[in-house]
Amino acid sequence: MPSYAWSALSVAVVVIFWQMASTWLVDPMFLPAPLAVLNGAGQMLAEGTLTQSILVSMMRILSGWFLGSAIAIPIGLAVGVSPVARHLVDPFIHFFRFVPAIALVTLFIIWFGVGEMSKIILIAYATAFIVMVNTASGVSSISQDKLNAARCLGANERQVFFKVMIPASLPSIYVGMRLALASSFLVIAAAEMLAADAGLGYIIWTSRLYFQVDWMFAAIIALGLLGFATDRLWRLLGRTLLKRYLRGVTGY
Amino acid sequence: MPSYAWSALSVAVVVIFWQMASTWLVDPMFLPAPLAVLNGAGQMLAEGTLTQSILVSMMRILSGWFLGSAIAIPIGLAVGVSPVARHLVDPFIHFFRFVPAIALVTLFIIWFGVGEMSKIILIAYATAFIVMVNTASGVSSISQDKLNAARCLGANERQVFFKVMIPASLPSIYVGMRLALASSFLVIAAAEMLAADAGLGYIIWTSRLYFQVDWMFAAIIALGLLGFATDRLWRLLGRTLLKRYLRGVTGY
Amino acid sequence: QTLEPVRFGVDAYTTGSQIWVAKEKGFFEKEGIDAQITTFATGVEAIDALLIGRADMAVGLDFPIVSRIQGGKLTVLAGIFHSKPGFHKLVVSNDIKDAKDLVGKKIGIATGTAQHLITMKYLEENGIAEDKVEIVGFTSLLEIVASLRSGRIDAAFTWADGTEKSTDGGDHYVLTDDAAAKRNSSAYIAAQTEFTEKHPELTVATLRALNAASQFIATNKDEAAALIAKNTRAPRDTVRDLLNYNEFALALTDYERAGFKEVADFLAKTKAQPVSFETGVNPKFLKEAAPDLVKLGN
Amino acid sequence: MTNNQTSAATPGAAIPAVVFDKVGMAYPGQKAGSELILADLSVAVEQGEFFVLVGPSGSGKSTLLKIVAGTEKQTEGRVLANGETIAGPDRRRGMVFQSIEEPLFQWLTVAENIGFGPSVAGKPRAECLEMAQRYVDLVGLRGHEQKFPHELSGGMKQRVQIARTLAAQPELILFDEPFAALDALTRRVLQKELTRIWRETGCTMVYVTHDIREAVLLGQRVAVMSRGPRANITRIYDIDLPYPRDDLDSRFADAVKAIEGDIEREAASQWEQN
Amino acid sequence: MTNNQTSAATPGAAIPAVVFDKVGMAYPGQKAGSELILADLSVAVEQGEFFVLVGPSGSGKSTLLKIVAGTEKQTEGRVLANGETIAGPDRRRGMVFQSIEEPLFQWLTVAENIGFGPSVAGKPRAECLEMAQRYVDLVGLRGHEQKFPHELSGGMKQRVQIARTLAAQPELILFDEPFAALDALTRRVLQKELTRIWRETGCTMVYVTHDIREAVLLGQRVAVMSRGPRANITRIYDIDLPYPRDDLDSRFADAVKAIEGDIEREAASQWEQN
Ligand SMILES: Nc1ncnc2c1ncn2[C@@H]1O[C@H](COP(=O)(O)OP(=O)(O)OP(=O)(O)O)[C@@H](O)[C@H]1O
Ligand SMILES: Nc1ncnc2c1ncn2[C@@H]1O[C@H](COP(=O)(O)OP(=O)(O)OP(=O)(O)O)[C@@H](O)[C@H]1O
Ligand SMILES: [Mg+2]
Ligand SMILES: [Mg+2]
Repeated sequence: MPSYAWSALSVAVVVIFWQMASTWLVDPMFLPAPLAVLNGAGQMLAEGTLTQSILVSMMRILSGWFLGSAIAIPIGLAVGVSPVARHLVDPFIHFFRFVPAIALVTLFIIWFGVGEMSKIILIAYATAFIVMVNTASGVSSISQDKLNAARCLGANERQVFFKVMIPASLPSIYVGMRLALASSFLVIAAAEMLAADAGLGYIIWTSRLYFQVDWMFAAIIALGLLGFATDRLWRLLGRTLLKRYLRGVTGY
Repeated sequence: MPSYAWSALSVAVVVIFWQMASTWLVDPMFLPAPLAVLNGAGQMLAEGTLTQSILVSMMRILSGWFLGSAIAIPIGLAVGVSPVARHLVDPFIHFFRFVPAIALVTLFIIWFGVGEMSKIILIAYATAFIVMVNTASGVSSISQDKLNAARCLGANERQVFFKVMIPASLPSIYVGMRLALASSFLVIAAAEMLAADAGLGYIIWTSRLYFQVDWMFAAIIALGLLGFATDRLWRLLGRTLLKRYLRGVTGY
Repeated sequence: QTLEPVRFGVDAYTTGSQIWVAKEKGFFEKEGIDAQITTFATGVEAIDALLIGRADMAVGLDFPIVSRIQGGKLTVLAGIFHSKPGFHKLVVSNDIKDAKDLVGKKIGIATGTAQHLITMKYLEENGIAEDKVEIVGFTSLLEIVASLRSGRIDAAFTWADGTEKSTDGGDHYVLTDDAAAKRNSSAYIAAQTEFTEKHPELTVATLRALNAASQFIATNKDEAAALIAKNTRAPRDTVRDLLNYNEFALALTDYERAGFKEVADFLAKTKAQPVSFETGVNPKFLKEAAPDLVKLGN
Repeated sequence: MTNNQTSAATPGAAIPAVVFDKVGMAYPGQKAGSELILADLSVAVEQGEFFVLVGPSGSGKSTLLKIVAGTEKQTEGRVLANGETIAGPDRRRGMVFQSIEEPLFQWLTVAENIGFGPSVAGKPRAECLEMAQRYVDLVGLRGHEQKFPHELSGGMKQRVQIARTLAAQPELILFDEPFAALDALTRRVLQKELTRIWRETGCTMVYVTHDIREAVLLGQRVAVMSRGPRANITRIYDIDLPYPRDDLDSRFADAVKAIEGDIEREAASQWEQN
Repeated sequence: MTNNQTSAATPGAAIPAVVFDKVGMAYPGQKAGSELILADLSVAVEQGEFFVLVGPSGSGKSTLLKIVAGTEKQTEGRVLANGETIAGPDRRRGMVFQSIEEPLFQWLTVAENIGFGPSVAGKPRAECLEMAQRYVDLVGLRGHEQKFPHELSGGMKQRVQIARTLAAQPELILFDEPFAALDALTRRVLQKELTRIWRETGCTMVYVTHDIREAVLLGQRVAVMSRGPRANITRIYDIDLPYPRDDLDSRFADAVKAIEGDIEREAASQWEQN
C-alpha cells in the first residue's frame, strides 16, 4: 500500500466520522457537517470573499514569518556565538516569548498604525522567538571539533561564522522556521482582530460574532490546508535546494 | 564582569529607557511608566488578586503543558518510528497545528464544559503540536548506527524503543517542551476568555475593558517573569536530573 | 426549602449588573434560586455557552443574541439594560468641524457591537456613503481610543470612560452623540428555550429577582456599583459612571423591538434564515413577572 | 598453505554460518548510473570459523559486514545466515562498528554500555553488573567504569564497543577494524583474548583489518578484496598454522608477505591513475 | 642512537616550535578531586623537526596535541608555540583529528572540504580548485571528489582530513593517528608523501601513532608517554637514520624493539591490575 494511500484513508475516515458526529453527536449548529462547510466555502468562493481572504492572509502570514525570521536569525546567531550578547539579550528573549501578542496589540497600533504594518509585525513578533531560541541552541550545540577544525585550517572568526556556524546551524534554523510557521498562522486570528476588513482571521471573528458557523469552519479549514501546503513546500525546499545542509532533519 | 552583571545591566538600561519612553515618547495612557505598573501590581497584591491570579493561571498553564506533552510525546514517537503511523496521522498534525485554538473555543466548551477542563485542554492543544513535531523529528534523526548497534546487541524492537529511541530523542523532546512552554503561556489569554473569573489572562481582558492599563501591564509582566522563571527551572532540570541525556542541548 | 440551581453566563462588563446585585442582595435566594454565575470575556462566549447547554440564562448585547436566535434554541426574555441616549459620543480630531468633514477620513468601529450600527446609522443620517470614508474595525474600546489618540484614526464613537480618555489630550473633542444616530440599542437576557419550557416558574422567578435588583440599582447606585465592581474586578468609579450612563431595567417595549429589528435587518444580509422580534422574543415570562414592564404596541 | 578461488556454499554437513551468493550492492543514495560497490560476490563462512577480510581502503569491507549484520541490504543476489535470509540486525550477529562514536550510547556510562547486552537479554541486575565488570577488565578499562563516552580517548571508546559486543555473547561476531586505535600491547592482549573467547565459545568470527600480521595471527582463512567499484573477493588464503601462532615462524612471515603482495597489487591500481 | 631524558626548551639559536613547561592538564568536566591527565610534562619540539609521540591508549597523546593546537587549554604550566603563549587554534598549526567524522564539513563535498583552507586564505577560485585536486590525487581519492562525507568509507574520511590539513599549508602539523584506518599500501604511499612534504616545506610535524614501525620510519625523535593518569613523557629516542629509511636495516629494527619494550612496560601496568 503506497504511503499516500494511508493518508488518504485516514483523512477519509476522519471526514466520515465528522459527518456522523455532526449528524448524531454534536449539534450541527456548532459542528456543521462537511457538506455544509463545503457549501459555505462555495458561497464565499462565489462572492470572491474566500479567494481574497486567502490572498490577504497568506500575504500577511508569509511577510510576518519572513520578517520575524530575518530579525530572529541574526539575533539567535549572535546569542549562540557570544556569551556577552547572550547575557545582554537573553532576559528579554525569555521574557517576551511568554508575553501574548494580544497584550501588545495596543502598542503596536500606536507605533505601526492600523494598516498592514502592525499586523505583519504582530505576526513577526509571534514567530521570531521560536526561530531565535532554535537558532541559538543550534549554534551552541555545534561540535567544538568542527569549529576548531575550521580555525586550524586558517579560518578567521568571520569565516568560521559564515562558513561553518551558519551552515552547521541551518538545520536548527530550518526546523525553527518550520515550527514558527504554525505560530504565524495561529496569530493571524489575533492580528486580524485589529483593523482588518478581509482575511481568514477576520472571517473567523466576524462569523463568530454573527454565528455563521459554516463560514467559520470554512475559514478554519482553509487555514489548516494552507498551513499544510506551506509546510510541504518548506519541506520540499529543504529536500532539494538546501539538501546538503539538512541531511537528517528532513526525515520528518 | 560576571555574566549576570551583563544581564542586570541590560535589564536596567531597558527599564530606564521604558521610563523615558513613557514620559516623553509614548502616551502613558497606553504605556504606563514602570513605577505606575509597580503601583498597579502593588494594589492587586494588596487585594490578593495578583497572587490568586498567578496561582490560578500557573496551575492552568502547567497542567495544560504537561497534558499536551503527555499526549504529544507518544504520538510524536509513534510517528517518528512507524511510517504507517506517520502517514495516518501526519495530515492531521500538519493541519491542526495551523488552526488557531481560539477558533475551537466553542467546540471545546461543548465537549469539556466551562470549567477548568476546557481551559487546560485548550492550552494542551496549543502546546501539543510543537512537542509532537519536535519529538518526531528527533526520533527520525537518530543515527541508524545507534539503533542498529542496539539491535545487534540483542535488543528487540520494544527494547530499542524504550532503551535507545526514547533516551536518544530526549534532547528533541526537551527542546520541544521548552518551546511549547511559550505557547502555553501565550494561549492562557485566549483560554481565560472563556469562563474565567481569575487568572492573568482574565486580568488582561478585563483591564482592557476598563482602561486599567497599569493592571494590564502588571499582568503582562507577571506572565513574562513567570515564563522566564519556569524556563530557568526547566533548564536547571535539564542540567541536573536529565544531564546525561541532554549533554549539548542545555548549552543555550 | 431547597434552592433551585440556575446557571448564568455573563460577560466581564456591566452587562449583567442585575445578576450580580440579585445574588449579592439575596433577591435570588428569596425567589428560591441558587444562582451559579460564570464570567466570560464577552457576551459571545456567554451566549454560546447557553446554546450548548452549559448555561441556562445569559446576557448579551443585541448583536450576538439576535444572530443566534435562528435555531430556536434560545428565547429572549427581556431587555436587561439600554444605554441612555448620549452614551456613545462621536469623538473627532480638532480639524473636523462638521459631519461632512468626515469624508475621506478614517473612522473606527467596534465590529459587531451597538457602536458599529450607530456609526453606520450616523453616516447614513448625514448622507455620507459608506465608501466615502474608511471604516477601520476594532474589537475593543481600548484600541479605538489608542488609535484616536495616536492619530491612527480621525473619528470614532466612544463610550463610557473612553470618551474622556480620548478627549483629555486636547487634540480631540466630542462632535456629537448617538442621539444624532437615532438608534436604539439594548442588552438582553436570554434563556435556553428548553429551560423556559421545563421551568416556567423558575424563569419567572428569575425575572422577578432581576427586577428587584433593577430597582435596587436605581435607588442605591453607590452600593450597587461596589457590588458589581467586587464581582467583576472593575474599578468602582468606572462602574459607578456606567450605572449613570445606562438604564438598568427589565423591559420589552417598542424601543427594544425597534432596536431588535435594526440588528435583524443588518444581519439579514448575511443570514440564510431571517429572524424577527416575534420569533425570538417571548414576552410571556416578563408579563407574568412584572406586567407593567411589557409595553408592546402593534 | 593453499590458495583457492572463492566459491559459494561449500557442500558439507553443517549449514555455513554465512553465505554470499552472487551479491551486488549499491547504496540507496548513490547517484543513478554509478557503479555497484560490490558485484557478483560469492563466499561462504563456515560455522565456528575465524574468517578475516582484508583489502584496500574504500573497497567495500564495511559494506560487506553491514550486509551480514543486516543493517544494509544487498541489491542483488542472496545472503544467508544459518541458511536463512537476513531480515535485519539480530542478537545472533554482533557487530563492532568502524565508527567509534555513533554506536555508543552517550547517555550510558562505560559499565552501562557494556552491560547493555546482558540487560536486554533479561539477565538479573547483579549478573549484568558482574558481566559488565568482567568485560571492563577484559579490555583494560578498570577505573573508567563510571565515565561517559565523551570523556574517553579514541582507543578507550573502541574498547568499550568491543567489550559491549562480546558481553552480548552473539553466535557470530563481525569486527570492523576493532583495534585500529589501540597501542601495540593492548592490541596484543586483546588479540589473545579474542582467540581464547573464539576457541572457548566456538562462535564464528568475521574480522576486517588493515593489519596483515593481525590477519594472519587470527584468521583460519584470510580473504582479499579487490579495489572498488565492483569489488569482489579475489583470493582466499587458508592459514594452516596452529594457535597460538608465532609471528617469528617462517610460514607466518610467508603468509603475510603473500597477502601483502596481493593487496598491494589491488591498491596499486589506485595510485597508478595519478 | 641515544636515549635522553626529556628536557624543556633546549637552548639554541632558533626558538623551538613548541615548548611544554611543567604542563598539567585536567578537563573542565572532570570530577573534582580526580587526578590530572598530564602532569609536570616538559618537552620542546624544534623548528622543522619531525616529532613522534607514542604511548598506551588513554595516556593523553590526543590531549597533548589538542593543547598545542589550542583547542584545549592546559591547567598548569606554560605552553609556547614559536615563543608565544597559545591563544587558540590558528592557521599556523594544522591538525588531523583522531575523530574521523566530526571535523569534516558534512555539507561540503570531498573537493570542497579539501579546498577549504586555500579558500579561507583568500586564494582565487581557480587556484583553490587546482590545489584541492592536487591533494585529492595525493591521498588517492580521485573519482570521489563529488561525494559527501557520509558517502565515504572510514579510511576515505580520514584521507579527506589529511588532504584538507595539508592543503592549508600550516607551519606546524599535528597528526593524531592519521593512518589508523588505512590499508598497508595506502599507508605506505602516504608515509612517503608526508616525508616528502616535510622535507620540501620544512614544516614542523608532531605525530601520534600506535604503529611503532611507522614512528621509527618517520620521526627524528620518538617520545614515549607513560600510562595515565598523571601521564608524562618518560623517554625520547633520537632516530639518527637517513631518509628514506629502510625497515630492513638492523638499526631500524633495534629502535622499534627498544620503543616497543618501553611501551609494553608502560601499558603492562594496566593489565597487571587485573
Ligand atoms: N552511505 C553510502 N552511500 C553511498 N556510498 C557509500 C556509502 N557508504 C560507503 N559508500 C561507498 O562504498 C564504498 C565502500 O565503502 P566501505 O565503507 O564498505 O569501504 P571499506 O572497505 O570499509 O573501506 P575502509 O577500509 O576505508 O573502511 C566506498 O567507495 C564508499 O564511497
Ligand atoms: N573531554 C574529556 N573529559 C574528561 N576526560 C577526558 C576527556 N577527554 C579525554 N579524557 C581523559 O583523558 C585521558 C587521555 O585521553 P586522550 O584522548 O588524550 O588519550 P590518548 O593518549 O589520545 O589515547 P588513544 O590512544 O586511545 O587515543 C583519558 O583517560 C580520558 O578518559
Ligand atoms: Mg570500512
Ligand atoms: Mg587519542
